[in-house]
Amino acid sequence: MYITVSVVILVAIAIGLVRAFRGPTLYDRVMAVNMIGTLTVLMVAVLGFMTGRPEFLDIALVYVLISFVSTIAVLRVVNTSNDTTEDSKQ
Amino acid sequence: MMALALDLLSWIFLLAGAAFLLIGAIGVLRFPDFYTRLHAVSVCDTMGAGLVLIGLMLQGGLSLVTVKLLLIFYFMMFTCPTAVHALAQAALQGKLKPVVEDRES
Amino acid sequence: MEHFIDIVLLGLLMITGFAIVRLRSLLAVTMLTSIYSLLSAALFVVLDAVDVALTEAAIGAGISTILMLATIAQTTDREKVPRHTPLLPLIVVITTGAALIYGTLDMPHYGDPDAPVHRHMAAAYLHDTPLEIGVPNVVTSVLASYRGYDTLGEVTVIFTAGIGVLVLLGYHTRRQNIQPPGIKKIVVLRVIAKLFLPLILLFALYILLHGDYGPGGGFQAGVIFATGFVLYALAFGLGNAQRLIPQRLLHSLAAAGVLIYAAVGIEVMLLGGKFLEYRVLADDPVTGQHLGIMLIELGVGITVAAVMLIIYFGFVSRQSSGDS
Amino acid sequence: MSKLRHTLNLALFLFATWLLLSGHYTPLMLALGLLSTLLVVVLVTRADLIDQENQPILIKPSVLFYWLWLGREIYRSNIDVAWRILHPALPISPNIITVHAGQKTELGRVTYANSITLIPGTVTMDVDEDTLIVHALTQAAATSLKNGDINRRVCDIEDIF
Repeated sequence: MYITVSVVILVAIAIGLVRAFRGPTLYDRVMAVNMIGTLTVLMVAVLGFMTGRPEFLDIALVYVLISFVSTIAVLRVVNTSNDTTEDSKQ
Repeated sequence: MMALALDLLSWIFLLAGAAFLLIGAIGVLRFPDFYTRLHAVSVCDTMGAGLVLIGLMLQGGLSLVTVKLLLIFYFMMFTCPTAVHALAQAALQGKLKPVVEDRES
Repeated sequence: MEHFIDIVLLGLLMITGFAIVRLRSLLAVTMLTSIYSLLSAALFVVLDAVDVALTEAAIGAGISTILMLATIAQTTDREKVPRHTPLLPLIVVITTGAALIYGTLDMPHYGDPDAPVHRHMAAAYLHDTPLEIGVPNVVTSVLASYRGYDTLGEVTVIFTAGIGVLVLLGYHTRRQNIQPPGIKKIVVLRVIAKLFLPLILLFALYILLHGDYGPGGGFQAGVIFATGFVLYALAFGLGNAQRLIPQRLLHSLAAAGVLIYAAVGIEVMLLGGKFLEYRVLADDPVTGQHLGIMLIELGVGITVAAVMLIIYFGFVSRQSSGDS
Repeated sequence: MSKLRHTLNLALFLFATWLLLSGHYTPLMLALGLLSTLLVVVLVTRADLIDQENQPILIKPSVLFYWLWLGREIYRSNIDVAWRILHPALPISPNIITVHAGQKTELGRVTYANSITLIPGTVTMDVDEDTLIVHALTQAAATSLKNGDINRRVCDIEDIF
């Protein structure tokens, strides 16, 4: 059963990857990273239960905090560099 | 008997959560512009994550594991909207024009 | 069934790798690198390498993304299109790859219980750790005690990297202005950062001190600690962050961590043991090991946190002074 | 005086978090936990971040009621948005509205803004003093937000922050 949930999460991650590749704007990619971050947190938590090792939850906690800070950091940098809709020109 | 019911309930939560995660991901793929996609991310962050975590809490029972899951849940309810808001704000300042329609469904 | 997850994750990693090669916008590439880190961390979790997964989460998805972006902000965000033909590099890469794959043919299969490493090294570590060190997390005992020299070397490498960045980027002691423009606009971030800064710092200390029991230790804790201050700098401005932790203090802390580590080794020698042989630190060898590991983890944590912040401040303060 | 109380509150909250995280209650670990709490409190005080806003606001009963109410709202709008995502015709009508935030404190306004973002179908795009710019997925979501139900409820719990 945990397997089913992890496989669904993997599918969702794959869909998120498609959005990250396609763009079209940089913000879409940051959004995809953010979503994949959430999905990874859940994946790690589910895997921890699947293998019966609850200390995995520490990793999930770290992910929540770290991925938040890096999303914020990305946005601050992106808005100081002016070329934000990079790929629409290609 | 009680344990079985609890188990069943937790599986329902887990599967429903997984379904919402998938729906959110599909929304991120389908929606037409960046701002509308943010709503799909919200679906993932709130309902998907919430239900999966509640399902796991039911499995964990009354233990420190459940407390940690609660902490993850609590953190997510603060960080996820902040990140989504920061994304929208950054895109707005970056002069990304939202698609606005007046067509009522 | 776990193999299935392995394979899917590896496949996703490969696709991400190809996309990174194809894209020319460096900001987009950084985003994909971050996804790559998240995926590989999930893979490490599946493989039961919890400590590595934690490191990958803290460093790959967190601080290195931030540092790469800081670099891009100062240089350019477009990759130069190479003018030479890619044929020669391609041949070199394919030959090397083929040689490496040929090399793996002689190695034991994945998960083979008869592989030499499982029969000798791993067995010895697993058997001896409870007797000699008394720490539930074997990874910590291996890193901090059995291979303490290695770890000392790694900390020195990080320290050297910090010094290298200081030398290259110059020695900025000029104060940034305390109130950056546009601070009114980020009220949400400011309030949430205020709520989370204490929690992130506490969590870093928890990871540092519980390395004996679960995943964690000095490296990860140092990075998480530094991330907390990065959040503070993002929400309240660089000037405030540098007021909170002055540059001079950071420089001393970076050195202090390495010194603590080495001092433990020398103290042990003065007590009659060999370098980094912690068991003589206390009357009971197991307590001695425990104490030694805790002290050197503390040293590692201090150095890593300080160096990460030195690098971050180095990059970002240069950027904002270039703007004015 | 009240600053001291806030500091003590924060320290208690942090130490409780440590105990819940740790799970190892040996004297050594407890002592280290106290030391860590102390270090964090010193750092946070140095950063001048101690005020009523980093109190553990979750524990008070009326806040808990607000969370439950918000949870129900989140559940409802999730069903709605999920239905729209799966609908072949994609029945959405995105629009942007501005709403007034009636809260007096920054924390109240941020609670309001984040509650709006948490509910799928509405995302706070910008907070400018007491005006919020909100992106709504549908006209219906925009209308229900304009009714000001959330605004009123956040104002109600704001008094006890």
